[in-house]
Amino acid sequence: MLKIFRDLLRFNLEFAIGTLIVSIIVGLSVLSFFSPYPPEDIYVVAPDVPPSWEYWLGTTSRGQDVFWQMTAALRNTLLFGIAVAAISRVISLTIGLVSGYMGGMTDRVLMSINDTFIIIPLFPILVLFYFVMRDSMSWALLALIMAALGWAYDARLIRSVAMSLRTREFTSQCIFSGMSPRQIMTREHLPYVLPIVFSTTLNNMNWSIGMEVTLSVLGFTDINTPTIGSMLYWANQHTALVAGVWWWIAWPVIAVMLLFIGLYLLATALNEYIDPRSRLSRMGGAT
Amino acid sequence: MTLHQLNNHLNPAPEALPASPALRVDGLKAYYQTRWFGITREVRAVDDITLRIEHDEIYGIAGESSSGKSSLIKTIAGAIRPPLNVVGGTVNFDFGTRKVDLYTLKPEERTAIRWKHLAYIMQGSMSVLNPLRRVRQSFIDFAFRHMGMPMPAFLKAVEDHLLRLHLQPGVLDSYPHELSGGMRQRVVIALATVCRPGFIIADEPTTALDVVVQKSVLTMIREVQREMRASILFVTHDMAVHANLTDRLGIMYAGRLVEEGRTRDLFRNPRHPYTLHLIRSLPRIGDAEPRQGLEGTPPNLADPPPGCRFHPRCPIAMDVCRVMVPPMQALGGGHRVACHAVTEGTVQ
Amino acid sequence: MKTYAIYLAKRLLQFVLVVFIGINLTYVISHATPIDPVEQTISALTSFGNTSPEAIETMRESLRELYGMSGTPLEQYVSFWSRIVVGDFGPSLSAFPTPVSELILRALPWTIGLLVVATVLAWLLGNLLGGLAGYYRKNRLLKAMGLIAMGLHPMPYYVVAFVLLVVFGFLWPVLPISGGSGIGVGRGFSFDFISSVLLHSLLPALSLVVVGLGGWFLGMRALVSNIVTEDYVVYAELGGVDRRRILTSYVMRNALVPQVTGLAMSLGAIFTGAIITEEVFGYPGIGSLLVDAVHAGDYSLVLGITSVSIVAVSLAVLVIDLLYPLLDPRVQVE
Amino acid sequence: MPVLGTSVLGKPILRKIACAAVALLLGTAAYVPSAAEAQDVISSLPRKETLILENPEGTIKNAGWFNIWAINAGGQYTGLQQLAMDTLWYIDPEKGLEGPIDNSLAAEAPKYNADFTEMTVKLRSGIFWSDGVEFTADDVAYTVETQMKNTGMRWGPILSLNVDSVSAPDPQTVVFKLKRPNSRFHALFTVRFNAIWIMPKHVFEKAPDPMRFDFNKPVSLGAYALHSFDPEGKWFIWQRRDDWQRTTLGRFGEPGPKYAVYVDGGPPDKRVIAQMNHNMDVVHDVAPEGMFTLAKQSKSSRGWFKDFPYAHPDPTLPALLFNLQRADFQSKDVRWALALLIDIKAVSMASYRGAATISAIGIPPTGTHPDDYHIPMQDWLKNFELDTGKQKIKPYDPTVGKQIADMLRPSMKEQIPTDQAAIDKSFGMGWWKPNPQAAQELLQKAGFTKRGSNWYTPEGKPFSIRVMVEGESRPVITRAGTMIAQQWRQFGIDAKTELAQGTMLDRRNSGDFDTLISWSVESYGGHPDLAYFLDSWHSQYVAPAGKPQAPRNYMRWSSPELDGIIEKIRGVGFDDPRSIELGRDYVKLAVREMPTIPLMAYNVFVAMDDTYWTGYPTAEDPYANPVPNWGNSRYMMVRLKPRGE
Repeated sequence: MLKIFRDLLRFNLEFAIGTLIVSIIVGLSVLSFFSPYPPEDIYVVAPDVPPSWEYWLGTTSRGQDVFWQMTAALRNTLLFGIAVAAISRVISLTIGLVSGYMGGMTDRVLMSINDTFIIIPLFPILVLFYFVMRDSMSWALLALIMAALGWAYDARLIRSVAMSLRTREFTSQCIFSGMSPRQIMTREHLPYVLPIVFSTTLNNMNWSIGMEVTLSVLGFTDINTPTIGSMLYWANQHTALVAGVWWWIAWPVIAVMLLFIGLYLLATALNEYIDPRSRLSRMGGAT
Repeated sequence: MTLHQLNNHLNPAPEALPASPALRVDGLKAYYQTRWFGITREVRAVDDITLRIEHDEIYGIAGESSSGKSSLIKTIAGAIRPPLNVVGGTVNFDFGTRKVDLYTLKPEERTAIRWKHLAYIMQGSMSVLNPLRRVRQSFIDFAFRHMGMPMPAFLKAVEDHLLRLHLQPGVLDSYPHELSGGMRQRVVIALATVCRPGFIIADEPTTALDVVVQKSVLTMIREVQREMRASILFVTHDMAVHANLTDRLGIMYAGRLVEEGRTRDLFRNPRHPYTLHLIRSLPRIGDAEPRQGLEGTPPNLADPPPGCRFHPRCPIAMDVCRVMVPPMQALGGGHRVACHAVTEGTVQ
Repeated sequence: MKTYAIYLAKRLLQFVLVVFIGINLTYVISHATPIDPVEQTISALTSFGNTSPEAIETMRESLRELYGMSGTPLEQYVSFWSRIVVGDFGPSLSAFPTPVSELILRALPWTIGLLVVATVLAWLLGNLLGGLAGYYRKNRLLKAMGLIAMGLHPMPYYVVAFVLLVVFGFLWPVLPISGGSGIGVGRGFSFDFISSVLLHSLLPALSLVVVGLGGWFLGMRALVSNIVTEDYVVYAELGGVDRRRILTSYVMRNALVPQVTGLAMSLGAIFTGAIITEEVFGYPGIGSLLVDAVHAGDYSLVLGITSVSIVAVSLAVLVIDLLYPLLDPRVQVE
Repeated sequence: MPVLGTSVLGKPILRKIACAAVALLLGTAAYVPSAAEAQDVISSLPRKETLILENPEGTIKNAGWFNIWAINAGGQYTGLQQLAMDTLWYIDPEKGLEGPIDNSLAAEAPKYNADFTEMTVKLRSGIFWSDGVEFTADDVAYTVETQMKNTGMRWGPILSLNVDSVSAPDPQTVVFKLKRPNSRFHALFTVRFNAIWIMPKHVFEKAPDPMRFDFNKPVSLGAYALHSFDPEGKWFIWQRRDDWQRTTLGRFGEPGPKYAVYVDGGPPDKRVIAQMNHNMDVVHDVAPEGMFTLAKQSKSSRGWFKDFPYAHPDPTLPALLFNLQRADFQSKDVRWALALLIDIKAVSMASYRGAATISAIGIPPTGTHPDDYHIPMQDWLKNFELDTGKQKIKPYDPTVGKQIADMLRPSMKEQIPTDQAAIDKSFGMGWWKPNPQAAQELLQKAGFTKRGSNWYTPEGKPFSIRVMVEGESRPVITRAGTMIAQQWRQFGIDAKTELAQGTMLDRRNSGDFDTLISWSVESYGGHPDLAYFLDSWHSQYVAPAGKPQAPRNYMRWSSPELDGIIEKIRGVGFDDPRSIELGRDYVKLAVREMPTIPLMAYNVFVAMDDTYWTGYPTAEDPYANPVPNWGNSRYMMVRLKPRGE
């Protein structure tokens, strides 16, 4: 595992850049634990100070230090993405493996549900959820809801792999040796789909963070918790853009863009690693 | 003995012919060159090959897998793409009406001779047809522009060609996945020969087929050759196929030609220890125990052994084999071999 | 033909199932909304105005009656389905006597005109360029495009839209930043109106295409660079088949098969996309109508819009499913 | 070495694509100059004759609906209520063109009989609908009768509650017979923000159902008629009537703008940008920062005040409303403690960047109110004593307004007035001085305890308060809530803001909140009468917990003492000086009980651009309310003049 990591780092430029970016972001979010100010509090420093020696990235119109605010925001945003990805992976793995392995009626019913989740308009449902949950709509709950809504694509992917695994000889062998479907799925099939799960995790994080940013900016989440989205929300509240407080918007946008690019590069590199065909074509050794 | 072989018998040996051969390969070198983050790797897949193929002749190339035979014929067919690059030597064809030096041709000229004069049956013919196109479309894509006739006439010609090869014209309306393996292979051969090219390169066309189908495909190739009097360069690792089909045979080992001669001569009197090994590994009826394999593995061509590349596995290797590359030596009757032992007369 | 009929029947069944589940899900969720349309109406009427508490009570009662909010939940559910199968969504509650269908029909052309066109445009452009980039791997221009696509593709749509808005609406104010057409421009088939609509759609469309393009570009490039190593492409090249023919009929055509499925899937995201686009650019359409309906607790309208979107998207997926065997003859019609 | 991957054939294709791309770019670029013009919104109207105003309703989803008497099917502030409607009287929150009260369709003030059961109104003659039909008393009677018949119509319930019968003895006289005495019945026909508008009988009587009639195209009684509108509800264009002299506004001269356009302004950023590009003459409201930006960067823009704090104070009083039906807020000691924990200076800074007009008492510090209430009550406030259980304190600090002015002066320089009267007018007078010690004592008196750094209720639960705010649509209020929650949190109370967004109205009405920043006090501004809001605070209207509460007693305060005051006001006339005395009694009661913590006037940052028009109402010339969705903003039209070349 470590060796793969080292090789990827050495030979895959995308992986290396992705790792660098994501480490910077993670590093920044870890810094949030050393913030001199409580991240929720306002008017702790002079407002509207442009980037300077004292305040590296400037201060907001709410009297918060953009740098420290951003570290907390990145931390919460990242945690959010990880939480959504983790929960939705469990769902999509279960549905995908069961559907692919069982086939028949089970498959059809599960895939109908699956397709429903792909087709229903997500955004209004999230907004409605916000209205129903209100104060209890903490980021943890939002993560849970997003996970419950965001597994369908990947479940389909995993299902297709599981379907092909079902026809392999080793599966029949397992059946003849008396393993239960659950055992076959968890012991035999799971390891095959894990690499896919890993690369979809990163893409799912991108998706969920993007959703979170959008929802927060429009004010449909708990805006007391600093996240990249809620930072932008407050900046818009203070018309920071036209008021010339560009640093309040620019830094979080740059940070989140970097995070997206970083995660995406990692996902692509991993995908390539998983699919040897594209790896070969990169090495120029195809055919 | 088939009529064809008899025919060969009556004709003079190739090197006696004054006219230019159908294919002349001289000192051909083609290496896989990879550069990856500053590390250059070179694999000498085709290393200094010289050979001639006459008109109206089936020339076979044999060798283990990864002996470079596939790379060689790809290079001859001009079907290489990076990282396999030609680093030296020439490939000259004589199609009767025109002579070409393959690697000095402009790409569009090369495109022009393809299929009209030079056809290629690729390894793994099962997947060489576009799965989303009907067979008829493939014939049009490949051959229409060479035939110089209007579409209805062209299609008629294709159907006639298929009929000649005992194929139903109905296959034209099929998608490749609707055809059986053997049928697909025959369609590919029909496709390769529809323009009646003077030179056909076939890379393991029968490998994936079962024995019965294999036999019928080989019969088909032979019939085509006889009818069109084309030259065929035929590659397979299966010595039995060579014995049945080819007129002359070249043996490759680790990117080099080690022995060449009339197929019959080679089977009767193999001079190179590697050839001997290949022939001995053919199963014969009545064998009591399994054939003995050769010890060791083919060499790593990125870092080939010095001297004769076969020496690490050669049962009769001598000191000279370890330092000096054995030169190709004519033994008469078109029989050539590159082995120090033969030169020094230690083997007969 | 018989197998295709079975395939068709199965797909149709699945379509009906998905639509049924989807509409029920939104029914449950939209009825769980804590926003009471009657209270919203009353508040809108009484804010700033002179009111008396007694009058409010009377009004509350008459509105409840008017909105048809009486009956048990089961009765309401049954009557909902009996109406919806004939395409009647009832009156909107927040725009009272106006039928939901009228509001939807008014907004739908904008959404379709902008989002569907932009999505398809992004798909076409992305696949074309991505295909070329996969085929001509050495081309500098296409390589640069690949880098740009890689940077843009993972961006959340909101961020891109916001940045475009800042750049073209504020820093270099050359494009209109809100509305679907200019103020005072009369409707009709006139140059003024059409050019105004086009101009207003430029920025939102650009944002959609920019975001959409990258994904298709990268996907197609990866697909094509795999396909060019396929035997049949190599063989066609060796066979001297016309290169344009190879590019179109061998490489692009074959790579498009999975991309078509992707297009069907991305149509599903259109309605979510519509909301954000319309919010950011103040563009008229079904998205802002939906947000408005959610805010007003107008569940008739919410249900109407989501039902239309569910049916439309499922239909798109169904059509593509049905066409799939034509697209890829290898597909076994189960 | 030529290889298969690239080929000569490929390049022309690429070149073609590149050429096409460049051509496309150039084409777009060529289009851009005209695009720049296109951003100057209006192409079809002469800009110099057009006034563009923001409609804060945003996009109207059912734009083709103009029946304002039906329930809320369409837009109201699209120019419809401002320019097309008219009714009997208007009352201005400021000075008015000729005094705050204008007899509009009525020729004179209402005449009541002795026991307030009959009201007679004389109407003006020579007023015409825009379709040429003359306005008469029949229209007024029809308006009342039609709505009484349909309780689903907007003013149906309130009219049927009050009116026994209405008659029009002659075309210029209307007589209302009331079901019960009501000294302020005429207020229903008096525009503060809006009022019962008069319906065109000759149009509506042809409609089969007045509730399902869209009234498109509307027939105006006002000086403007509908020109055109966007079916998507983003803009509405009104054109000055050729016969504007035959409308009630005609008395004041010709309205300046030939066209008035009400547009959806979009988010605050876009509104600021629009005005900077001179594409929006009157912006309804922006965030304080937006106003500062406009004041700084756009020479032609100004607010109500020429300098800081710019904003127009609406006669509306945002306050922190307690849900008095919740156990934690039953005790006035708790409410007072929470008030003493608020540092109003910080709240003013956080919400309005200091541009707020604070008020310690439950009356908006705007219009004529300071003269009637704030100034005369200063001494009483200064001497007001509060018993914390351990000590007696005088919590009022009369210098807070000055302190805010002093705090702002270093950054705002000469924009900050130094004159005490001016400071009082712009920043307000005094407020409660923060006093954590007293707050602690008060909480303990109410049975609350402090363990560690956290407060617990008498039941032993953590003292947790949610401050509900509306969110994006009211940024200033949202920020005030955030600051207050932070101040409480720093004291050891688990306080947090809650964004209600679209559920705000529901939750406010149904009492689903701990505390809320909103307004339960709205007044005339230009008239001292408080019945407008106070009458609804009578305990008879307080709903039981869980049931919806009618406006405006959202905190559900029931007090027998207050009921007494309200009943006394009902018995005195609208212009009776005794009602001011009773109003002061209400103020004193509210200070003692603290049912809401009054904060400040609702300051609206109306931004006006004089690039095309001059003569806007301002603090120096307060002839009308500039806030463009108020019904009485129509008076602005007659004073606006095109800027001379």
